[in-house]
Amino acid sequence: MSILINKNTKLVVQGITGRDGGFHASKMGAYGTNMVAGVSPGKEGTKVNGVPVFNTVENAVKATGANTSVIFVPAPFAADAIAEASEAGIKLVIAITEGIPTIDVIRVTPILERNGTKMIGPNCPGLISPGESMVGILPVTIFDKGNVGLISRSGTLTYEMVNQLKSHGIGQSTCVGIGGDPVIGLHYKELLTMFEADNDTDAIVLCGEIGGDAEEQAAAFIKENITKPVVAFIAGQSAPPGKRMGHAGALITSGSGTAAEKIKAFEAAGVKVAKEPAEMPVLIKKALGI
Amino acid sequence: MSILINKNTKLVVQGITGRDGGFHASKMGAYGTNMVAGVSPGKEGTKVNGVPVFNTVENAVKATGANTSVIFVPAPFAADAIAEASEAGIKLVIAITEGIPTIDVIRVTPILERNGTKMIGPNCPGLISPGESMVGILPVTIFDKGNVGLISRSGTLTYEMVNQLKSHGIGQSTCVGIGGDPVIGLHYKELLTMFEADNDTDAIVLCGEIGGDAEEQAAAFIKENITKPVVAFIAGQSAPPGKRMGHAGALITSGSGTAAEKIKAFEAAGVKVAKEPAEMPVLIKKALGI
Amino acid sequence: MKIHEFQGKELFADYKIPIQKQHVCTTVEQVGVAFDELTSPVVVKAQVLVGGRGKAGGIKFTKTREDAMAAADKILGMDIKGLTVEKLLVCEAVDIAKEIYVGFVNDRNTKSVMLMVSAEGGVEIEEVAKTNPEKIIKIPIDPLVGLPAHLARNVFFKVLNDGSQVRQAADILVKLYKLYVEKDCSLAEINPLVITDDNKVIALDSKINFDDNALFRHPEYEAMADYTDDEKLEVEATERGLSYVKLDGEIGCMVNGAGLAMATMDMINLYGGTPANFLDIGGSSNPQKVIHAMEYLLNDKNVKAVLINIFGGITRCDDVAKGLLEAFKQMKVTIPVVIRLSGTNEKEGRELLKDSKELISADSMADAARKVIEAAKNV
Amino acid sequence: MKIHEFQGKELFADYKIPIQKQHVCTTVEQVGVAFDELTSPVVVKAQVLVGGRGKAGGIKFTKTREDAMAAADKILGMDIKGLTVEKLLVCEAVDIAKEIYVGFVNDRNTKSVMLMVSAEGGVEIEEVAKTNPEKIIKIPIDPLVGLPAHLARNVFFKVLNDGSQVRQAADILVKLYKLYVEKDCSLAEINPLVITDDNKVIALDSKINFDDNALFRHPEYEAMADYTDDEKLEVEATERGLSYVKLDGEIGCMVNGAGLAMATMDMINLYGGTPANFLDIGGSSNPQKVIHAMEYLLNDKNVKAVLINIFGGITRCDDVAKGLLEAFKQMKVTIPVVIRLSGTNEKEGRELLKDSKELISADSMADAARKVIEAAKNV
Repeated sequence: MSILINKNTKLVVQGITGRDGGFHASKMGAYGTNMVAGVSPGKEGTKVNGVPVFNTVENAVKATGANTSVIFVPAPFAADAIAEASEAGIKLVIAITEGIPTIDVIRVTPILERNGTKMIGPNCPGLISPGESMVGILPVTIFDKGNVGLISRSGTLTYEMVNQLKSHGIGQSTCVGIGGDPVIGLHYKELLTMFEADNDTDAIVLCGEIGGDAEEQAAAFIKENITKPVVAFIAGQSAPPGKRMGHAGALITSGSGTAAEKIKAFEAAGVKVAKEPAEMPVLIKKALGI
Repeated sequence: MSILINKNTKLVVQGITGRDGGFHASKMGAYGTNMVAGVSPGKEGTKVNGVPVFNTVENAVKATGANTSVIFVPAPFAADAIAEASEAGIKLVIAITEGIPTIDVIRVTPILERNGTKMIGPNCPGLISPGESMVGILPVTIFDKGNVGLISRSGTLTYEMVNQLKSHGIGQSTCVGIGGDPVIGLHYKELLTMFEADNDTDAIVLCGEIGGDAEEQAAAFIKENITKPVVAFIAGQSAPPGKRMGHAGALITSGSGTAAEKIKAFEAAGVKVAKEPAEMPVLIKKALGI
Repeated sequence: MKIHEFQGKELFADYKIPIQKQHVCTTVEQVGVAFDELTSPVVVKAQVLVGGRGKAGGIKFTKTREDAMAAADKILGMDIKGLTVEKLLVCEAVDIAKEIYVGFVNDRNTKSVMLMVSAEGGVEIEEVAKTNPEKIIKIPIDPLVGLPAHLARNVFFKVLNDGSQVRQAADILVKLYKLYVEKDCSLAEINPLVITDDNKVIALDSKINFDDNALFRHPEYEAMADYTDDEKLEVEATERGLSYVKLDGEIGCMVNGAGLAMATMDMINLYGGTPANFLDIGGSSNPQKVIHAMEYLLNDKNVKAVLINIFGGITRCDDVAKGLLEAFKQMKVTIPVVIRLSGTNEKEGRELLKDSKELISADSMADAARKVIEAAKNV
Repeated sequence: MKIHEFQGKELFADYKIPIQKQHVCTTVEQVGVAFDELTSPVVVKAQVLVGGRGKAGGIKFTKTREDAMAAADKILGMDIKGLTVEKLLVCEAVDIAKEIYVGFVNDRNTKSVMLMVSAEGGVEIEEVAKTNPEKIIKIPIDPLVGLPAHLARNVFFKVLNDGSQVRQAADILVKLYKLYVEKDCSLAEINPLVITDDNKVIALDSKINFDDNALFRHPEYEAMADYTDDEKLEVEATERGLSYVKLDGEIGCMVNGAGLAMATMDMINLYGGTPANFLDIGGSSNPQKVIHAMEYLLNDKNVKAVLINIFGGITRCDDVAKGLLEAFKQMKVTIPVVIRLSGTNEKEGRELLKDSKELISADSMADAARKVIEAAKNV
């Protein structure tokens, strides 16, 4: 098992004829992700790397039964693409696109809700269930199948963490990059709940960063609801207030959203916090008793 | 029994301190309608004819348990007042106000739907369950308790019909003026279904008029779903096309929505159509076998 | 309220919907000047608030200045379905590769703004609706979500194949919806929306109606109104709280309530007369309204007799009676007036009018109809 | 992106939110002229993009022309939290009966625009949030429905009693929401929204931030920007596809990915160094970006050593290596540069750099941090 994506994932790539969409579609295909369709308005009837292209997600879903979509559409049009996927019956949307205006994401949220569509991202690297499926832009070679679930607001920091785990022989059930924007789809709580229910996950890595209070909420949620061991890491301890640190969501405002508060919240909830990436595999092994 | 309103109706009057609202509130009160509250922003704590006034529908509902609202708010603010009632938990809104922009009614419709609020009107005279409750601006003296349900797009035409019935000793279970606007709340279908289920209703009068195809749809619906006798009347047989006949909805456009089509549809569905108001009681008596 | 093609296109331009360069002319000379500023061939189009201009000869394609002026001379002053052409729209002709229809309308059944798109553009959509309804794609727009670009694309991919054309058309549709909602339309059509030979998508015509109920929040519409004489009367009546529609019969009617007013007209017809108008004095009890109403009836030269049918609800019969007495003081009434008063304060009303020689009393609608038709015959 | 109080109020005026008559001045003389055009007393307010002006002496009430000019003289050029005052806002003082707080912010948890209203107006809302959070009413706005007038009234009746005040305030709130959404704000506050002695409701201050992600659809914002020198560097970096934030430490960092960049800064701190900047070169593999990035690091006089930490995903290590080689050709590097390359095309990248004398190679983040701190000590 794994969460969200697996061998049954039927993926449609929105923006498949774009530079990024095309490149990463080939990477996903090479990994074995079940890519059934691409969408690019006006290109229906053509193929990209053997994947049939449709004018609309509606057509793609009708023709192929696609159930998952990944968005490589440029920021000005990305929220509309997300809505299109949701309205066409797609149940999981992974929005890679960076720089979508927050109000656009806010507006698309109730549409996702009423259609029962889950979203990962936007501004995320996607997710991988090693050995089964990868949706997004993750460098697949560093991931190994294993029993640790990972949730992260960051991309390359995730790779660093996974690399640290790999160096200790620890593989992953599913790794999810939830995205660095202020408003995103699935967040810690939902994913923690999924990992808690997943038989193949024995421990969870949570990589947070400054901005907002999602980590504090996750800490409280873990204390009440999660029985599997969780180890956290928080990036941005040395970030100054009032400055956006790359990610639109990584911003300490009015002195709240600091790394210190988040670490304190996790420790108060009994969640171990790694001081540096290299400490992560050590704490995970301890948590797993190996 | 009766439909929609009865002795359990707890009415809040929105716009109670206005000229029309105040006048008709006193009439409704005199008839015995259970008026529990009025709403007028800034007047909370005062009373109008003994009815306590609140700043908001929310406050009125909390304090009095009001479940029905009647709207006397001027057209520019009426749709907002309807939404306010719905969001405050009111389950039946009667919108008397004339001249509300159609797009405002369209916009408030999904809000009513998601809150499970029914609406009568706008641009309607309201409704009465004789002997129990009257909500609106109906001249109560002409109505008698009885076994005929009445649905009408018009106000004074309803009075004429009721007067005709009265002259033959026929009373009513409930009379509903559904309103003369293009887009309105409850329509023939919903009300026919309620009358069909109402034990105290033995026959139904349907007063339609030109514009739209609601009468045609009602005819088809009656044929399939309604077992009680229905007698119809259609106003506007002599109306020219392209001209709005008083009611915003009474408009023959591109040759559709004519009285002739509607009468034909009723007759094809086996529904008797009165040629003039005086024929209505005759046909009803025949239908009831009295 | 209807507006002219050129006014609709000015709105289109405000919303960045592509239109041709256009000149509005009221004289032949202006058309000559307009021709000089455009590239031939040029189209001269009658601006009248009624459909079927083309069939009536109100649209001409011209290749020379002389042709254009000749066309203008012919069309200006032309009568199209009872309306006189006073304005012309002059614009460059375009090479049309394809014509489609797009429109929005307030839809009663779905309680939404209905999007309509058809590959059958350039012909009367009502005809298509009757003969080939399946050729019109209808989609109710969620009023809270609005019209997202992907929905517009989905629709256009059903009638167009080219990606660029679809994107242009979708962009136009999204803007037209914005216009529709912001400007409180009850109808907004582009027929045809054309794809030109060089793959541009352009609005070649416009048909826009505003929701009369929303005029209060659009003071700018007053300047756009172009009413016929009859419509001016109707608008004036509306400002006085009356609903008035002039017809061409002989029996003037004054009724309270639109439904009852229509039923009264119908009954006059049923009993062999012809109604001269629809007139609803509305729900309030202002005697002044009765006076105004009486003026409309008496100013109509066709009116041979008047029927007043009042069923008092909010309207009080005694108020109507007072208004009538005042009206009779202010104006000379030389034709028969039949009155039927029922409902609220009926007794008081009848009492007030009992000495009035101008009035013939009736007991019911049917009685009133019979009496007024009889009276009209004897005038 | 932040804008000044006076700019926010100009937006308010565009949306018909009542503000005082205002003059923006950059010289003492202009303040004198402004005073003459206003009715005394007059307020002179420093325009700086930071909170706490009042406490810092940046707001003065004046009753005479001389006072006003003296106040202007004092405030112009004043340093407030590191920012120099270059502009003044001059407006009439109002008699305040009551001050409240209203604001909107993009809220992460409810995934909505959050409305905030508090009876505690005129004080720093962050203070209220910490000390008396129950005094702030928070309501998430349904993005599809927007902010209806009744909801605005419902909220204000919790902090105001008078119907007229509530109606005015609700009207302002509905307009502020419209502004918020149409202008893509991430924060919009009126603090205080005041009720004057004569029962008018006026926006006495404005605080508006725009969503940086939405700048592409608001070209008009560029003219409103007032960046500090450091911010100008950041904006320029953004245009070059980099995320750069200048700090005041000694170790320059170049990292791919925001999270890893923060983690790298943290590790420098953890190992006893001080980061000179946040610098994320992003996900693409353009060597030019590496050159630009290197320029920022070397132009910072505080930087004693550089740490390059790349974990190749989309970013290819060989592209980074090529960019570095090019950068070393174009500029003289006199300080130590430690590099850690992992991930996609790591081997090829290392191969390209193996002869580069400027570089110290590291095997891991920790190793790199240790080496760069050590190197910086020896500079």
